[in-house]
Amino acid sequence: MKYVDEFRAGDLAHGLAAAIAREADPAHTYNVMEFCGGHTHAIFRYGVQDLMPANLRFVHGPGCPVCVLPIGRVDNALELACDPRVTLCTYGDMMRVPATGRRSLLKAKAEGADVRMIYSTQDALRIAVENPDREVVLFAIGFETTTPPTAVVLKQAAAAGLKNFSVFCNHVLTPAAITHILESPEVREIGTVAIDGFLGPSHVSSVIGSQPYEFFAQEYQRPVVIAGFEPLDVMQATLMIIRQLNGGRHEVENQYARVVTREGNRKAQALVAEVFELRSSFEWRGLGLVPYSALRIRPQFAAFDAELRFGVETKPARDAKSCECPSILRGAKKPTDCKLFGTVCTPESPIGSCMVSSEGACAAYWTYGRFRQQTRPAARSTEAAA
Amino acid sequence: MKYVDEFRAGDLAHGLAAAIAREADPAHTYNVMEFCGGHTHAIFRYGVQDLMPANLRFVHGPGCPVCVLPIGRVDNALELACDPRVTLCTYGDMMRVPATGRRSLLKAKAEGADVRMIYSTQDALRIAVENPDREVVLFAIGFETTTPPTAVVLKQAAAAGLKNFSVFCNHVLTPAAITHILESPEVREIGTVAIDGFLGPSHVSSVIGSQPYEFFAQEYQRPVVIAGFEPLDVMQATLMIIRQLNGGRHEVENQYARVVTREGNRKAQALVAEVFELRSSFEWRGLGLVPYSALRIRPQFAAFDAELRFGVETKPARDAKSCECPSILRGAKKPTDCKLFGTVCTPESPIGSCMVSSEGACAAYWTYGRFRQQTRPAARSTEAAA
Amino acid sequence: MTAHDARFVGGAIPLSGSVDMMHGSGGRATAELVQALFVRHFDNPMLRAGNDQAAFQPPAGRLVISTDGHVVSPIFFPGGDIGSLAVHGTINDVAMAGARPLYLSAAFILEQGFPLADLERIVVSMAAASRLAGVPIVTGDTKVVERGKGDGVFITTTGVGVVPEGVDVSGDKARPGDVILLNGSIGDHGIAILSKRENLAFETEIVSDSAALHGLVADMVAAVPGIRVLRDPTRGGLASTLNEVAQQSRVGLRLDEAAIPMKADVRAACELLGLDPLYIANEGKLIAICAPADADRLLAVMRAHPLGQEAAKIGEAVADDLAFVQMRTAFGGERIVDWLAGEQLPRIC
Amino acid sequence: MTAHDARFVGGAIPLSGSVDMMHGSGGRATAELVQALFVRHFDNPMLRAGNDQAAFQPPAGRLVISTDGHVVSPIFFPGGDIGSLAVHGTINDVAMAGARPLYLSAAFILEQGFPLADLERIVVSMAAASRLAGVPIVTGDTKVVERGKGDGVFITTTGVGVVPEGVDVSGDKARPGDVILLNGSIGDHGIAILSKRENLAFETEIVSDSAALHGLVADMVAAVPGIRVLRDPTRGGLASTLNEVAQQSRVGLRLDEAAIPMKADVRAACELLGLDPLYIANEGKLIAICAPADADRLLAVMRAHPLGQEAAKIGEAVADDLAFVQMRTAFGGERIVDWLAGEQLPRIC
Amino acid sequence: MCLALPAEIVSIDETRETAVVALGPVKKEISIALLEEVSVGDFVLVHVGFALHRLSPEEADRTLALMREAGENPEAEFAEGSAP
Amino acid sequence: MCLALPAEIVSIDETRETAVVALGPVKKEISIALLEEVSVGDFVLVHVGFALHRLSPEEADRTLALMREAGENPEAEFAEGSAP
Ligand code: SF4
Ligand code: SF4
Ligand SMILES: [Mg+2]
Ligand SMILES: [Mg+2]
Ligand SMILES: [Mg+2]
Ligand SMILES: [Mg+2]
Ligand SMILES: [Mg+2]
Ligand SMILES: [Mg+2]
Ligand SMILES: [Mg+2]
Ligand SMILES: [Mg+2]
Ligand SMILES: [Mg+2]
Ligand SMILES: [Mg+2]
Repeated sequence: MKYVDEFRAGDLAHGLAAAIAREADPAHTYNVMEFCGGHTHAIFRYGVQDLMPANLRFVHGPGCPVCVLPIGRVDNALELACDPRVTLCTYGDMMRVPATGRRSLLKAKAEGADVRMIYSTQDALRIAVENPDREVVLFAIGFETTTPPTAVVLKQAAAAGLKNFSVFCNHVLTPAAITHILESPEVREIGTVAIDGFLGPSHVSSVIGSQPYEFFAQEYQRPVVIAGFEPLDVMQATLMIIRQLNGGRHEVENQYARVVTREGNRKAQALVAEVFELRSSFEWRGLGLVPYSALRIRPQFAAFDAELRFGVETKPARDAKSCECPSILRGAKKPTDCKLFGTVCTPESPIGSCMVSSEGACAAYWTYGRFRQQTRPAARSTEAAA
Repeated sequence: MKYVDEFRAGDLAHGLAAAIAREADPAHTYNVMEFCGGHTHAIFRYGVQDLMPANLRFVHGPGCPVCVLPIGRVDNALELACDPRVTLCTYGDMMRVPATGRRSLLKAKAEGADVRMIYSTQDALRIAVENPDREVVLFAIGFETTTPPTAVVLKQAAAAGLKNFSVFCNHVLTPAAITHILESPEVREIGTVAIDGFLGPSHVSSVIGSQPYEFFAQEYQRPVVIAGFEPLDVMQATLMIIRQLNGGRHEVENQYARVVTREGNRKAQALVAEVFELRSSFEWRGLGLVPYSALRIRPQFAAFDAELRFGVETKPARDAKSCECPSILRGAKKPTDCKLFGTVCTPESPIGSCMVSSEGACAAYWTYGRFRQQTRPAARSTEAAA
Repeated sequence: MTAHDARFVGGAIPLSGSVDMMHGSGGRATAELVQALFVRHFDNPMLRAGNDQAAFQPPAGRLVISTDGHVVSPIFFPGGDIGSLAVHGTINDVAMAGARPLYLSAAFILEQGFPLADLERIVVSMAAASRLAGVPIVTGDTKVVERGKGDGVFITTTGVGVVPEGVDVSGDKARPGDVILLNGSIGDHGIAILSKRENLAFETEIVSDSAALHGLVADMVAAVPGIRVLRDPTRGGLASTLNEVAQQSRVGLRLDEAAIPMKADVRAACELLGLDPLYIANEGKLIAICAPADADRLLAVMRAHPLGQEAAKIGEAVADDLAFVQMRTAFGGERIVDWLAGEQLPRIC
Repeated sequence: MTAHDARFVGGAIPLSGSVDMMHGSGGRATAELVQALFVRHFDNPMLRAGNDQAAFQPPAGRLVISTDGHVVSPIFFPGGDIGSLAVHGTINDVAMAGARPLYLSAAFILEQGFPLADLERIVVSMAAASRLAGVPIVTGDTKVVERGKGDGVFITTTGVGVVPEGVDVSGDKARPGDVILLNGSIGDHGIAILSKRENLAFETEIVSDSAALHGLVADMVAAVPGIRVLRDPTRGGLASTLNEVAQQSRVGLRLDEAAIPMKADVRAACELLGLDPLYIANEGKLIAICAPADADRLLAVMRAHPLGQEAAKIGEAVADDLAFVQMRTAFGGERIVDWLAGEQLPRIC
Repeated sequence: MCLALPAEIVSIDETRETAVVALGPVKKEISIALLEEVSVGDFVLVHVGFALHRLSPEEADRTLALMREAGENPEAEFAEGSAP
Repeated sequence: MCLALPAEIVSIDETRETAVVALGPVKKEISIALLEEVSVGDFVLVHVGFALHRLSPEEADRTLALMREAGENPEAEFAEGSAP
């Protein structure tokens, strides 16, 4: 596959690994947070960590759109799904996300709720057109990548005058969350979090561009390198962060220049601005309330807003007490530090947000990376060393 | 079972058979029509014909409520069943009745229509109460026995102010049909039909009493004996007809005195009169249009009339051309005279009305009685002789 | 493994709640379900081996194999459940060759959302039935279908058995003059099921006759190795089973209605619903056809067995090219006893 | 019989239209369906005998029995259908004991309303697969469930086979140092199925690899009777199958990602849907584990067979108390290859 | 047509206008909305879950007697009482 | 997050704002409603059935070149062009 396979080539990996090993200062520890689950996934699936020196540690951030949705909103989606009039459409990833009482959309479906897995927002629209007697609700989630497709379908529904289609909007914004990680009061409670640099979102940035990170890099004096999701992208961007840190710089750099520009996709941005407006605050699972970090449907499209149509009220709902996700998402703890990891909390039956999607830190750790320390006593990886 | 087993006792049967054999005049043929399928069924299931002399022949009448419903009305029921809003409730017997194009409610159900088999009209009401979002239609069929239960449930629905319940009324009246058999112009086309006497309806008469047959017996000079549905009842009533014929009488007699009175069930009659009114004419499958032979829902209960609620229009629909039911129902032909019998037309896949229910003449003949002539060459039965 | 290791190998997936698509995915959830339910309750070395098949050294003799899917509704009924039924049904089909059943396989098709507690109850019941019969369930399979594409649980069992030397039972062996024997009252299973159907609900003390008949059969073939036909009149009832045999053997069969054992409850329920008990399903009954000379001995052996105490001679085979089943009614007349036509629906007329 | 008689015995029930409850009633409609479809197409003496079981004289040797329920959706897919799959699936599970499959049984659970034409197409396909494989379907069963309580058709097949003298294959026999072989590319079946699912539809030339592997296995056990493990990586994919074997044998397994054959279409489709090909189902693949000394000979035999032309060594067994499956990635790193967790859903992240 | 059976009333629920009837050992709840009055111990004719009419034990006995008579005494006529 | 892949446009339906893309040998229909303009032969980033952005072949080549360089020449700095 062109523009895919080239960026997974093992031979180039060895060159990059050698460069990183050479350039990483043995006197320092490099804590690099990959914000995106896409990076987390690549690191574990391809074994990138094995190619890193012991003093380079990846901190797995909150960047999985499924994991960050707070329990209260998943509860809302469940309520909608259990309304006998409603056909709830959502992406496959959302099906297993645990809500209050370990319920999930998959379980609701098993109990008879009409929940449909869609591949694209267009599928939801088609289902609404084909089932005029059903209230079709798109349970819309995700970052800046999935938001424009939701905007498109909302405009199409409005143009067609569809009466039985609405959107339960849960789109969130990544720059606000990245900022929040270094700024929130919770960080102080958890303890000192040493994050030296950030791998910036790749596909999100294809829409919003690299510009939105510039304020952050300056304000918090941390390098941000927009990085592709292929393993060589991650390695090259890591090298770029090391070089910035070694050189005392804190800039926004763009490793993923083949897709990301400074300004992003203007047409998509305009569509989003037309249909959505900022929420003053929104809860992120594991992070708590984050100001100006989410979108809601504008009044012009109120007829298609499921929150209004069905009087959705989000009640506060707590995550499991022993779940260490908040600390893990900020880099203060590792998945194996959690008492529930692998016993009560597994991908088949997740407790916390980090175990939900294959991009969550706990899930990736479980699926691809656990127990290197036991099967490979030679401590090359930071997990083994920790 | 008390009041059942006594009337199936083989020893009494032999006495009655001997009496009939003695009293039946060898110089005469006795053609006795049992109007009711219940009698037909008893005759075949218990082998009553085997106990009769060769010159006594049972002519199987049209008295099966399922068989007499014209195709057009079954088509209507199918249309209702296929309306996605509708849950159609009906008795098990109706499920297999063939409509135009050999469709049936059973097939519609197989294709996804919401058709429910009920045991009692009360079940239909309960389904309506439990499913307020469904249009529950009771496909009501039958003679004077099933009509009062429909009346009860209509009054209950009205009292409860049920908004989602209605009745598709197809109740028919037996005296009109009996009269019609001897009077209709079709009889002339078919040829001379020699019916010497009638076994009168048993359970129908428990509701309407024996009085309604008196005019008929006088007008057409034929004996009518109301007979129970147990085999001994049939035999005793047959003996009573022979005696009337031998004595030149043509009266209404009541063999089924343990249940039937001259006036019937006044409370049930009043309920029926309150809820239903006469139709000026109604089609009977196999008989054609019969004047004043059916009921419709009175205007006071129009809100519960499915014909009005769903704008039901009954279109003329033809039975299969080669089906001999019209002649069989009038005693002019036997089931084996039909070219389709047993080849194209079987109980699994009936063509005409007489093959539909196990009480239809063709079905009873097929299931219990066919081919005695082949396995028992000694011609004791009239079929063999014919 | 240390406690610490176990934690990394993966905690048990909770076996509470209901069947999930993941239980049929072939992944860890499937493996855990199989271990926690099937291997645990059916418990035998072949199943514990964990292979996709069971291996065994067969005894000498001809083998038989038989399979049946079980789809009963309701799943739990008076006198049994789909699990015990699935064990008995296939044991009986194997036994109807005169064979001794050796092993069973069980394939489950589960509907998403089916309560795991109900599944466990069924598995426990199967395990008990299999143990009591001495026929272990040695291999199996589990699939899960989406809600609305199944009906709780379907169980297909397959059995293998071995036929004793000198026994040759088959539906085509009935000869004119042969005697038809039945081991007890008809219709119990079907009426027990119907009594629990919504809408039809009526009160009766009838329980299903569901039972494994191989012990009875073993006694019968030991006493009369030349027994000609054995068959269990399950769905379609006595009437359909006899029609099958009549056609296979090209003989007529004549029944004596008065001789057919039937419980008062079954008769009454059939009258109430307009059903004919000859077409009602049985799950612990068999018909045997043997030479006239063997009939009394066979009847005595049947009556000596707990499952044949009410055994009776119910008719005989006659020469008839058309292979009709006919019956002398208790009333004194004669009638054909046809195949079940369509399905039996409760009727009003 | 004269033509006149035939008319009284009952005309054929039309086999047009769709499955009706009466086809499962056990009455004449069931008998006719069985004759007109199953007996006619599967056509063999044991089935024609019309008994509720098949009897046969087994060859000498240990026997194996295996069963699988088949619930695939869509029922017809590129490269096969539920019928051929049901034949191949059970033949393969029997063959994975190193055995020669002898006979199959087939139990159908049909949904009311399923087109009879589709059923016939499936039966014809099963018959062809069974004939080509030389493994006849000798007994069966048919049940019908109400609409909304099934999914068109489910088929449970059970197979019996005989293990050649000296062969002893089992999932618990892998030893550290043993070599893992695979007979061809992974994921073809699962991707062919997914490509036809509504919503996911994509264009690919991939067809299911559904095939009967007993011929290949016969060659393999003839060349290397001491072969330790055979298993077909069906649902759950290569990853789940290897985890099963690792746990049974209490060894670690190490794969070499670059050595695992995979078609470009499968790779691309998996990328598109966010799926991992290691977890995608196969229906014509097997893994074999053998002693290192036997590996080259076994590989050569596999490559000489039409169903093993792309056979490859894909890894080895290692000592590991935790019985992990691990993989050296094509990229150069290492990862655990876990059981499939939950079920694989197409994902956006 | 009109499958109906005599069954004995074993209990009555006046408010719901229902009764439990026994048909041999089998019991079933039916509606008695169509009957003027009915008592435990009465036999009623049950059709589609409704009692249609009471059964007269005296008439039943009389009918059986007549049947027996007909068999025994070929020339016996039916009693006048059985005419409608 | 945000699973997305570069795929080549093989045909365009202007009226429906859709295109068929090829990912290796696999083809799929997607929406191009989010792109200003796009031509057959372009590579686009596909996410949940939508094209999010065009891919620049030149930048891809440049990135690969830099990767190769880093491995070969330990001291090579990244070209200015790759900064945002
Ligand atoms: S293992 Fe589960 S409970 Fe523990 S931190 Fe991770 S997600 Fe939370
Ligand atoms: S056999 Fe069928 S077609 Fe012929 S008269 Fe009877 S019902 Fe009509
Ligand atoms: Mg069987
Ligand atoms: Mg059976
Ligand atoms: Mg059987
Ligand atoms: Mg299996
Ligand atoms: Mg269901
Ligand atoms: Mg198997
Ligand atoms: Mg298998
Ligand atoms: Mg297998
Ligand atoms: Mg069977
Ligand atoms: Mg379905």
